[in-house]
Amino acid sequence: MTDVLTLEGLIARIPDGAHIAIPPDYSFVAMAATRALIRRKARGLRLLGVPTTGLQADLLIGAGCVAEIEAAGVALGEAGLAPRFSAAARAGTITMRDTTCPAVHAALQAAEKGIPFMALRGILGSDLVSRRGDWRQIDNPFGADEVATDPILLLPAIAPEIALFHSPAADRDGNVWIGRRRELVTMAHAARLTLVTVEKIVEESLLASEASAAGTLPALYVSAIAEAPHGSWPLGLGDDYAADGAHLVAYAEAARSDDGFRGYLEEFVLPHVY
Amino acid sequence: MTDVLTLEGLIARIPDGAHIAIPPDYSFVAMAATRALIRRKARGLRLLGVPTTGLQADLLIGAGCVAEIEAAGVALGEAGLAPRFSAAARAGTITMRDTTCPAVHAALQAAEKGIPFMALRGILGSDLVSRRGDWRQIDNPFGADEVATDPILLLPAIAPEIALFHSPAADRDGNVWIGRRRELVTMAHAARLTLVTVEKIVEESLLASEASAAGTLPALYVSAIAEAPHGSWPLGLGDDYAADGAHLVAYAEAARSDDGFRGYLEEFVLPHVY
Amino acid sequence: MSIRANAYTPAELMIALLSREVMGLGHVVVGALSPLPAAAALLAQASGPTRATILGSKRYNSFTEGARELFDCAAEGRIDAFFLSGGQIDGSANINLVGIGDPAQPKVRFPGSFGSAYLYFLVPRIVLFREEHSQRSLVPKVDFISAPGVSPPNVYRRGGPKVLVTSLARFSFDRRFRLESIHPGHDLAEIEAATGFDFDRADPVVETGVPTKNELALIRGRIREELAEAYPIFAAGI
Amino acid sequence: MSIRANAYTPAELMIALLSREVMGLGHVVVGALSPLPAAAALLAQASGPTRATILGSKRYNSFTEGARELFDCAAEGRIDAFFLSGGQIDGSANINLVGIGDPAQPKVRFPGSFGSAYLYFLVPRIVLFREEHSQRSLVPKVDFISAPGVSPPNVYRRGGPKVLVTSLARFSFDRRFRLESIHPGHDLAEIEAATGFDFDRADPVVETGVPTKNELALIRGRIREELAEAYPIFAAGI
Repeated sequence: MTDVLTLEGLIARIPDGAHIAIPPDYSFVAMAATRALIRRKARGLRLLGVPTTGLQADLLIGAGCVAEIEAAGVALGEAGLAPRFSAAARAGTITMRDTTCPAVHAALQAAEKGIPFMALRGILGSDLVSRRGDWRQIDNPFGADEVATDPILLLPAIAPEIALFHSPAADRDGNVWIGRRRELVTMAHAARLTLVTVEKIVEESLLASEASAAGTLPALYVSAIAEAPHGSWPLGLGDDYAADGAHLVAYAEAARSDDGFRGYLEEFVLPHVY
Repeated sequence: MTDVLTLEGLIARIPDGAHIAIPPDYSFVAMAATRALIRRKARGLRLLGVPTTGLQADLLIGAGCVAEIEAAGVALGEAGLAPRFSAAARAGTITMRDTTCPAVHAALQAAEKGIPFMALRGILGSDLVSRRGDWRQIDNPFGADEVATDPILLLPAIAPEIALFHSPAADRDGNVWIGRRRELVTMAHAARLTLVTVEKIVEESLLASEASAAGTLPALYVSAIAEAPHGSWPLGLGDDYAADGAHLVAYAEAARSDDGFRGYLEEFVLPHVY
Repeated sequence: MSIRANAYTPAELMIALLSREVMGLGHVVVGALSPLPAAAALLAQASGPTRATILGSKRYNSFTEGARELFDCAAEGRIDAFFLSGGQIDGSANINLVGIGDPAQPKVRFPGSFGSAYLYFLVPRIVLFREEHSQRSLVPKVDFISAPGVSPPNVYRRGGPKVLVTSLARFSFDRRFRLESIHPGHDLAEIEAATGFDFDRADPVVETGVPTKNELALIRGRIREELAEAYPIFAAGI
Repeated sequence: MSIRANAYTPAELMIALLSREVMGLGHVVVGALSPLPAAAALLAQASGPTRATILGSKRYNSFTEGARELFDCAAEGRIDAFFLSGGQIDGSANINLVGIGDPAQPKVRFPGSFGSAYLYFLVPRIVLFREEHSQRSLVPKVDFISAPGVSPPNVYRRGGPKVLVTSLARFSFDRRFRLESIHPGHDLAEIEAATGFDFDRADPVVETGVPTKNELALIRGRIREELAEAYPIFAAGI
């Protein structure tokens, strides 16, 4: 059964130190939940960008909530570099586990399938391999050539404790609309707990027709939902609303300095009006 | 670019001996195309049930179109055993490659990801392993225990030449509605050529809204489409129509004997009215 | 036969007994071509907190990732029980869904192994069922192992067969079958004669509890209606 | 400066040059945070049979399987060209998207490797681009190899870097960079001084063809409009 909670009730399910999978900035990011996490002074979070992240991670890092981050990229899109991430990386105050996009997807798919690893082509010769240490190279057992080796990388499965995202709608049963953002399905399948904030809770079941079922994550995988209208702001949400570009540019400017970032938090995060 | 063809034009793209992936009987089966294949006397087909098959394979086997079949199961649903399949298996006139459902899915996903193999839990100790010969057992390189081995099966990727199915609708660009039957997406991604018959071709792009895009296979993967109204009959098609249960029971009865099957072909397949 | 034994059909007895095997569990899944277990799972769902997923149904199947989701779902530990049967079942709970004789040219060909070779390992509670209780169906050794009943200790295995229900009796399984109860109207001698494999006996072997009035009312009413969507022919025959 | 050199902006030159690198190909894909290549791919699409897929766009992106589809699509051989850049690029076409100095505590931190470590191997034609042509961006050896330019012969590799376009020049790549053409208004001495790695010279090194009237008209009209959906800030600045 999927629980229907308040935003704060949902956030209370995320303990300090939790390993949390989050979607990229262009897609279904739970920003209202992120602000609530900062207000409740979450600490030691380990973030997994699926496969990248941006504003969400930058805010959490700047507010001191993050111990570690694994992502293929951290940036603010057209607004440029992620200033708090860059500062923390330079200062060494967070552990950055660099990866590459398809490796994140493959590792989550391995968890989804309950297998210990997934093979992936490419990547060999990248310093990512030596920096990580948890990826293994083997000789492809199905290699055609009897003489030459066929090296291939194996990536261990990643099963996050929590998948956290925002969606345009859920129904009362806890079925959640994800449209064509199917990395959210993989995240939820791979994660132990899936927490979703939504623009609104609708009365008709999303599984009632084949048409709406096609874009729906079933409640079977959804631990709890909470309403959070405009909950992806200042990022965009599918067909519902576009990103607030001016706000993002202003954030990128403010967050260049510690003081500027603190001012941003005081104006837009701590008052609990957004 | 996706070609828009007649049913016969589409079928002409399937050469004798082709390796064809087909969906299970409950979902999006191209039955009109199957009858057209029989009319054009296709020979030596190698069928892959994704992961099972039924009436479609039974008809093709009975009509002498099939050399080999790989599937986790072949049956007519509530109508019982697949008589022509059973007879051909007993007579040894087709090669049956027995498998198990998740192995078919995993092998297609491996092809989709361009990796040579996918690991899968379970299965060890099944006679399927020794009968096939193309599956390999390795010791899990990520096994936690230094002493005990952790045997796991590796399945080689399966990249079919052709994926063939039927759908409620495509648009003029060749985008095809698949709803929540996402094994069709995996089939199309893994296959070299994807051929789809559809109930109708619609004017509005299926990618025009996020809602319809969620259940759509993009034209990028679709080689050709052809209109074939009621093209899954006597099987069912999603929300569009249910299976013709009485017809299936009558088929199962008729196909018990060579004569009965020939009579069925003469009445329902060769005249090209269905 | 007693009046009590006349008060239900063999199918109703199987449905009631199978439903008790999964009663109260969180998520019970039923594969294709399985009308009896489908009815049993719907009965469990109607009687408690159980979620029943019926393959072949649109109404009782919330999967939206296509045919592979069932298997991934099992691997993720999100399925508590599944039903399996076999053309042959042997004393080690090996099941044969492939055929009799040489698999390359079998004397009898069954439909195939479906997901058994996987789910037998991944789902904690596998409920075996076989209406036909005979030397032909319950054999000393299967001709083909679609899925093995037991595995060596180093093989990753999170589940397996826990029980076998036939038209005559109920067995538990822990490396060997053990006769737990005999259905009303049958006796031990009949079961011994009809079973091709050795089995242990519980002490005591009891009489199987017959379907209750409540179970029968549900089966004949709500369950029959719910079942008709995926199994119209079977539901019409209840 | 000549009138000709004044007739287009540096961004317009880059867009035109990058579009020529993918002109006529079947499927050209542009990753996130890449407005110049996005404009170039749209220009190629407007000028021929090319399908442009722009990540971050809804209109020019038909993927429906989520963020992983791009990578699977490349692995299936369905992508003909992709654009990549690097905070640093060295003479072996290694690219660095991670940072300057010790990666555990870098002096400068870049956003990250994104899909480069994969797509560099799987897409037949990788077009490298770097507006800043300096000793800082084009280095003898990158501090971190996000993706290697070349691989040993036994490593599975279906593609890689074929060309590098900067604000000064165009290089081809086949295990080493070779200077092919110099953009109008620049000369070999300037390029030698600004390039941190050794490179070969074509014989002859020619002058880069400037954007045509037709290219400029498309960039300033249709492409600018098409680009505004995914890159509103950049499109406004064209």
